[in-house]
Amino acid sequence: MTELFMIPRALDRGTIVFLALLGAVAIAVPLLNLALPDSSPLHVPTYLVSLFGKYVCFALLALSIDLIWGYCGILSLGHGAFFALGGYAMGMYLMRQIGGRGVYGNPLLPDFMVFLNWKELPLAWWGFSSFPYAMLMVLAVPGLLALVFGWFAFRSRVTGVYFSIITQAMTFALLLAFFRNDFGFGGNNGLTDFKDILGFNVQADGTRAALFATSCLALMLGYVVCRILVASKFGMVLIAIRDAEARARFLGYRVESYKLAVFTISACMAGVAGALYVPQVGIINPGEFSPANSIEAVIWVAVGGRGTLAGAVIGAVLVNYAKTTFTSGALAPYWLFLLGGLFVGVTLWLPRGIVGTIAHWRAGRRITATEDAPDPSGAAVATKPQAAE
Amino acid sequence: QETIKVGILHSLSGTMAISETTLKDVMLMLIEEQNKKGGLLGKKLEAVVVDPASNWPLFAEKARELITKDKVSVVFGCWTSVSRKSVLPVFKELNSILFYPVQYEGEESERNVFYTGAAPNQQAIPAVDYLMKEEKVQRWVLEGTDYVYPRTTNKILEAYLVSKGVKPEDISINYTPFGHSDWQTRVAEIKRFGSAGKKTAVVSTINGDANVPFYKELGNQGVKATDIPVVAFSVGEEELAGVDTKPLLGHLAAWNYFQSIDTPDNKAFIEKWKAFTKNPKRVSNDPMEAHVVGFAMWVKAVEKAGTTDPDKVIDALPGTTAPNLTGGTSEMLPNHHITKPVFIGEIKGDGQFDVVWKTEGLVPGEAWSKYLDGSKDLVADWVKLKCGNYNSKTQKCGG
Amino acid sequence: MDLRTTPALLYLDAVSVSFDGFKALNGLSLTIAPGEMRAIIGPNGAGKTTMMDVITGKTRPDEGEVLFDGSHDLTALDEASIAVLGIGRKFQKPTVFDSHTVEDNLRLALAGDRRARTAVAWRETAAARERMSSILETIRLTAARSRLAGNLSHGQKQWLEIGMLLAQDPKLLLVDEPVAGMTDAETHQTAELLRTINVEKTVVVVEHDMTFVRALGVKVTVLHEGRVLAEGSIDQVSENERVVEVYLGR
Amino acid sequence: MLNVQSIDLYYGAAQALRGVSLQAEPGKVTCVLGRNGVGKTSLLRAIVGQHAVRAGAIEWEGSDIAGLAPDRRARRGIAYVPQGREIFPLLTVQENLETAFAALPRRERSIPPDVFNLFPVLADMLRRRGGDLSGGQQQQLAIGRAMVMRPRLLLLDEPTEGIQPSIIKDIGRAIAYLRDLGGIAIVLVEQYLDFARELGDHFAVMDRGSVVYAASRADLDEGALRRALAL
Amino acid sequence: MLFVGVSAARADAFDDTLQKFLTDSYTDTEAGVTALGAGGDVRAFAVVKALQDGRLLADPAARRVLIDDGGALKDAATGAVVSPAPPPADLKRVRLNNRLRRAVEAALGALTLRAPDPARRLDAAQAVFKSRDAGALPAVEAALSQETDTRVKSALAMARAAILITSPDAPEAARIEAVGMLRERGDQSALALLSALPPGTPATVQGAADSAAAAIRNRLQIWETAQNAWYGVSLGSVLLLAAIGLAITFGVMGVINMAHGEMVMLGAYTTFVVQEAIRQKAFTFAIPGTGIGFSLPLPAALTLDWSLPIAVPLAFVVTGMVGILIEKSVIRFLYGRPLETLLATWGISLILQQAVRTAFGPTNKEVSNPSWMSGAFELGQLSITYNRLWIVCFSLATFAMLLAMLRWTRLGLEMRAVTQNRGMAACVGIRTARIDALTFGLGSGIAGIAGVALSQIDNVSPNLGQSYIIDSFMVVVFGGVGNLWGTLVGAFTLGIANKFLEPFAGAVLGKIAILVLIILFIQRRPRGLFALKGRAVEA
Ligand SMILES: Nc1ncnc2c1ncn2[C@@H]1O[C@H](COP(=O)(O)OP(=O)(O)OP(=O)(O)O)[C@@H](O)[C@H]1O
Ligand SMILES: Nc1ncnc2c1ncn2[C@@H]1O[C@H](COP(=O)(O)OP(=O)(O)OP(=O)(O)O)[C@@H](O)[C@H]1O
Ligand SMILES: NC(N)=O
Ligand SMILES: [Mg+2]
Ligand SMILES: [Mg+2]
Repeated sequence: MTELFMIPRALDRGTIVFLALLGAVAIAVPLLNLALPDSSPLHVPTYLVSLFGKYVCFALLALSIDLIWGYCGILSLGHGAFFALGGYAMGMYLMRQIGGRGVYGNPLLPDFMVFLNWKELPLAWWGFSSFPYAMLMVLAVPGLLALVFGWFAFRSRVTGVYFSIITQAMTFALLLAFFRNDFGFGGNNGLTDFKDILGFNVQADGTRAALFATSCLALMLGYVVCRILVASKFGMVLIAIRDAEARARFLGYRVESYKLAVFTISACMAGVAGALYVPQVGIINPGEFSPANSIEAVIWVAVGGRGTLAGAVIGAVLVNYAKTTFTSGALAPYWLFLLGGLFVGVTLWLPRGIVGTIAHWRAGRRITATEDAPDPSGAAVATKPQAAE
Repeated sequence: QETIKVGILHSLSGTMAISETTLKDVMLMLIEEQNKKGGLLGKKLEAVVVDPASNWPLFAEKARELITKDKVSVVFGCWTSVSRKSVLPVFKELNSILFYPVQYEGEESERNVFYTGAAPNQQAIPAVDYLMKEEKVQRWVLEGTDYVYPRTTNKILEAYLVSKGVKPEDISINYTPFGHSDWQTRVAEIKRFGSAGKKTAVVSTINGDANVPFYKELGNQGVKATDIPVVAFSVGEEELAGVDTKPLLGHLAAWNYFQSIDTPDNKAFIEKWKAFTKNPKRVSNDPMEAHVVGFAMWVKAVEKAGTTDPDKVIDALPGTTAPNLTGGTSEMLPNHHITKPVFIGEIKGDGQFDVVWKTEGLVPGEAWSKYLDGSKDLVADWVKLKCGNYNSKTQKCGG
Repeated sequence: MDLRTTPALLYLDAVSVSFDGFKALNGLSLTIAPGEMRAIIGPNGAGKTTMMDVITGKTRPDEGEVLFDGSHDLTALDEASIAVLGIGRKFQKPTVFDSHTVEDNLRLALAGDRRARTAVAWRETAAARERMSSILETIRLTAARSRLAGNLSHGQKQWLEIGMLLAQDPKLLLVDEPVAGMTDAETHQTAELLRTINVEKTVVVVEHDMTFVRALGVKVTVLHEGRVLAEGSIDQVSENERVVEVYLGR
Repeated sequence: MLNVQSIDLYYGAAQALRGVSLQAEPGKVTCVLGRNGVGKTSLLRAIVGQHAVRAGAIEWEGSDIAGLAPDRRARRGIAYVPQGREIFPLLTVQENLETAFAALPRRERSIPPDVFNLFPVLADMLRRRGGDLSGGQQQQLAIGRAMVMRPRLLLLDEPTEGIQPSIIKDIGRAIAYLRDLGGIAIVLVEQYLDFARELGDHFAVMDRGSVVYAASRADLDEGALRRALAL
Repeated sequence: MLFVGVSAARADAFDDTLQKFLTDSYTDTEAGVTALGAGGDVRAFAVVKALQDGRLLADPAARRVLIDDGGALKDAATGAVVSPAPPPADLKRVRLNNRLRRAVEAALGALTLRAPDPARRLDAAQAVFKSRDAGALPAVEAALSQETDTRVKSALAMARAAILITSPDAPEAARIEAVGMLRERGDQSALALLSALPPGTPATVQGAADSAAAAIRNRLQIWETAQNAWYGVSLGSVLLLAAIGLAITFGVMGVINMAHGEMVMLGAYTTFVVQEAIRQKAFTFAIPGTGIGFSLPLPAALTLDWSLPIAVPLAFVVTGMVGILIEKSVIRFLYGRPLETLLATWGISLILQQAVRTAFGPTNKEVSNPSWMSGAFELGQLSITYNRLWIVCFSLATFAMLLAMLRWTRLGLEMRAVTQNRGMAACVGIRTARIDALTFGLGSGIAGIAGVALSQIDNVSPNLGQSYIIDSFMVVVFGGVGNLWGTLVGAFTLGIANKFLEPFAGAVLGKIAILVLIILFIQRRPRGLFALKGRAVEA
């Protein structure tokens, strides 16, 4: 009780276990990929390293969504936009690294600018040859957009589905804008055919392993940040806002500041996820802005269990793993049935998502309410009756 | 028993499934047929189908999976340019082979990719030539979906038209988003643009879903081919299956293949195709033929090389010939594009095309457009120069 | 207490609020002196809750003036600022944070820094903990301290809300129907509690329970149709013909 | 005749009612008293079917209705005035009243004039949305809605909460009136003891999920009652 | 037969002309058509008409041209049925291209200027107006002098003006008079004529033409505003149709229904099935790949014109049933948990899409417009297409019916009660489970009939629904959730705004602008255009 609101509380046993597991994966996968020969049964092929790296990036995106949706009740249907913007910032850096090795051999301009007859580098591209600047932009662009967008929306008290829909409008508008070649970011084809990152060949096994480990590290960091936030009084206020926004105001909490803060942090996390995603999948294009992508990311969180940080991570990995498996082999023509069935099944039989249901089930046995398993719908959580004590 | 695996990378779900599923089916048919003939190098072919679900990063992931996990010898796949761009680095890195069957904007020649669809000079330019000569068109609306293929094609066409003396004010370029479905304003605008007293035509690079509502609106607003003809580069038999074509009589499409072309090869192919899909109404189209030609070339090249080793097959492919379904013989060029006949067809009432013009002989595909500043000096030659972007001015490979 | 010499803590002048043409408040004027406890009664729909909505910033008046502590114009402030100024409120329909425990509900209400910036590093003091325990005793929810507030019964939520109001430690307490759903004994305890609070704070209570109002023994204002109908001691207003007619009944 | 026989009710793992029994007969008012959180509302919810009981029987007019859905119970003449009013916020007052037609055969679908006689304010506000009414007005609406159902069993959960004194008197009169019609069994949950004592024919005091004291008006022991309440 | 002997010279000329159809060269064919049109031979009409219809066959071996007259082959020169008929392999259809089609129209026009039927004469006059074929001038003038029908007469005069204004040898006064007539006409084709006078036109004529063209342009500009407004209304009606079902399932019930678009799609496929059945004159049902199925003959009298009146109720029933099924199997477990419905309905939408793809194939299906929904009519300079007009009417009618249903029927009242407070609704005796299923079924059914309408203007493919779902949510939310009027006004506002932006911003930027406007608008009114207000909403 005395240590209630301190970092140690954020790093509870579940968190430590979770972080340890992630850390182990971060080390083991690259190791098994680089150190073992192809023939070894334990060898992890490079394509799996990239694939897992992609999952980890999606997990970070899911985590960022869970932070605002699960804890503050803000349902963003446009979070893919922040992910994509972070991705574009990284993509622009990678494009500039190509230098004169593009098909037209233009040392300054990326290929798509050459064949569209552009003569000079657009302003937005300036500085992206510098890695630190690009990394700054990875955080700043999504963060700034979230800040401005959130400032307007939260101040005007746009809530619920209205907020969800305008975030969707935002990502849709960005999708259309980025589609345009005139916009200067490669149109529909986006940015691709990357060569180096920080001087290392993006396609080399070592680079891939390093990118994977970095993604894991980012996810761990993101997880710790989320834990610290939700375990502090800040997190309590978020939940209070989720349950009864007006009541929180009457208690003197400036709801919009809290929302804005958490929304911006979440957008930055999504941006980082996008930035790590791009070199691993090798392309960033406007498709990432598509509203369906954002909805899908929300779905991962719901599958894993909203309001449980580990759930977001597990949901993202699980759904994407299912997608990878289902889209190959004999199942390929039917994979939408399986995936759709999975979503319906989870809602019906695991109403709190996978982790949420487990947590709830365990909480029921431990009797007291757990911090990590708030009941999103506000429905009854099993507790021992007062009267019986 | 050991098999030779052939990867098929076409979307079976999502927005592109509408076009790409057919190509998967064609590949399955070709492979089955080859196996009936005894396979290749004494082994059976085995198709490995994956679904990249119209999701571009997923294309890259699936390509990687096909090559490393399934160890396919060759991949037939992609439709949109972005999906091709997405998988390019993968094919280069893992040194495998991709056959790309769709007409595209050009400006590319990669060692690992073989382009069996049309380059702009095999579709767009001849179509415009036809309209200028046959229909005396002087005023042009370049109407496209907002993405790279239309943008680039229109850039090339614009330069070409201007070089032919068309005045800039007689060219109107417009783009609409993917899936644009309300064409009222655009069709009215086309009518307006066409009322300046000069013969006007529309060059349409509208892609995919947007075509059906576009043609429906044309039909309803009574834009007749005799007044303002529309020539399209992305509308084939498959797309027309969704529209009642009676009001569209006479509008045009430019392709390297039409189902209606009357040759024995084509007849036989269509029959096989209908039998294979157990659907007597199934149509055939240009990208399908591109796969037919590409597959035949690959088979020949493997036989010639005696192995499926990518390096050997890549070297064996240029110069390989295969009969196309329209009576000619296509050849794989050193720039990894092929020679193709070009046909202009007019839409008939039954959803088929009536060929009204065709090129003399076959047109070789050009990777780099003469009409773009950035590429006019580039040459692709993987046989002698071993380079996809040799700059004839600076005499250097690499642009 | 003399209004002319003491500047009012809360000052409403000619406040009107209308909803789609219906005047819920119709030129309401009211003055509450510092340290005062005022009971407000009046028929259902008289505008009592609406008045509280206006004071706490939930509803913007169409016209009229609302001043707090002499200088703060409440009509220009938002809910959070008004709360920070020191106006606390208990709602007619109990509203608590359902997925927080009883204890956390109080913790959130406890006076202190409300800024988002500092919330991450916020630590609970021993004093605060003690205060919480004493409030839990007062509202008799000590045994329920770690239950989720959403699972409380109606009356328990009422108590929790009162507890939150206490924890907030405001200068002015607006209490909307605190004893609805309480037993007679509890009603008495509540009256007792409010009197204790009133030693330091200013209190405005809305209630329909006449026994309770009588027990408070303070000046009573009767609202009717959005304006003041009568004012005075409970005995005075009970004898007012109009009050009997529209409110008390015969 | 309502006969509740030793029912148990749980919220998840938490038991809210333990072996509660209660009777109510037509023309009589049965009062249920008790402090906050002892299970009064839970008892009524069990009777109307909003929450399933885990053990015990609820007999109404001779058959066990414990397994029936709430709407079927409503159509058997059980009406409920819930704590917190639960009116339909976006329906007008008139529409709120008309929802109760669902429990009636088609030809009986009219609003009895009694409703407006007892609560004239409802007649004035027929077109206003229910949710816009003041707390007390909503309470009146909730009682009116139950009356539209012409119930044979009327369950009232703290109907005086938040009501102005004159209307409490009206409600008292309304309950008395309904009782005196003779065909309606009334269960009244109350905290307001004076009100309950005036109307009640039978009394049951609950504590911690059980009935701890029960008596009829004739043999009511005021002291015992107060003691049970203060428990 | 009779006229063969009349004039050998003429017959020869006619025969010579016919020879031009044997060469399979567009240029020759065109020369032939033009000659036939100018020659005025009585037999010419049948030949040109046959050419237009694709019934003109060349028999190069016998050097003759044949007309396919419903199976019987007649010699074009003599009109006699040829027997024995030559083997089909020897015959070649005379081919057409656009240039030829224009020539054919012009020739037909010239040949039918004096047809007995006034409608045909009118068509002919209009064809001549379009072709401005100077060769037709004498025929036009002859026809004009004898014409009695006023409409035909003015069309002929217009045709004459069109010829005169472009012919350099016409007297200046006549040409200026022609300019005046075209100025009167004031439409785009007049503008086209006026702005493209041949080089060497006298300055006076040119000046008159320029000022007339400017005047027409000004007038058209005003009409353009009206035209844009109409386009906006018609786009709005499409948005309304797409959104209206969602206004029920999402707006009224609070289910975040991501499968809404798929209901629209199912409605469109129902239309396809109906049309296919009419085309096949039998309704055939088969489970793909199983061989299980049946076929049900339809009355042969059904034409495609009936397809929509049949499809609308059918689509309502089909999608309504699917909706009820979904409600009963999934949604009903999710009440009170609106966000979970997002997850479940997203899954359902994936399943439905793939199910349709499996059952009908991935490609577009042809759904044609019934004749009463084809074409356009002119209202001043406004061109209004029938399909859009019907869709506007249909969407408004659907809206009105739905509104009336919710407002004034018992079912509507119970629906609203249940969605506002399910538990209490049960306690007043409402069969909530039934009402829930019916409400979701109603919303789905309405989406289905929207699909019938949308099949008339858009793709019928498995992706159809996806393209409307975002727009639908925007409309409902922009209008204000839970308010049907808001959906109506929202749909038309967005439609009209879009259509006024599109001409100058372009479709892409226009769409971006609309999205940004929605975002900004929601800041001003955080609960939509027709926000429900007051404490009733917070309760
Ligand atoms: N948003 C609204 N729209 C329409 N009428 C409203 C609205 N809000 C309040 N009213 C009306 O304003 C009047 C005053 O309501 P208010 O809640 O202030 O009364 P009250 O004095 O608190 O009543 P009670 O004692 O029953 O709680 C009522 O008649 C109510 O119907
Ligand atoms: N939805 C619920 N979930 C879990 N526990 C509940 C729920 N509703 C009530 N309880 C608990 O069940 C017990 C009985 O509650 P009930 O509402 O029946 O009490 P009550 O006698 O009506 O109290 P009050 O006078 O305050 O209305 C209480 O301890 C309460 O906390
Ligand atoms: N290559 C194309 N058509 O996208
Ligand atoms: Mg009130
Ligand atoms: Mg209760």
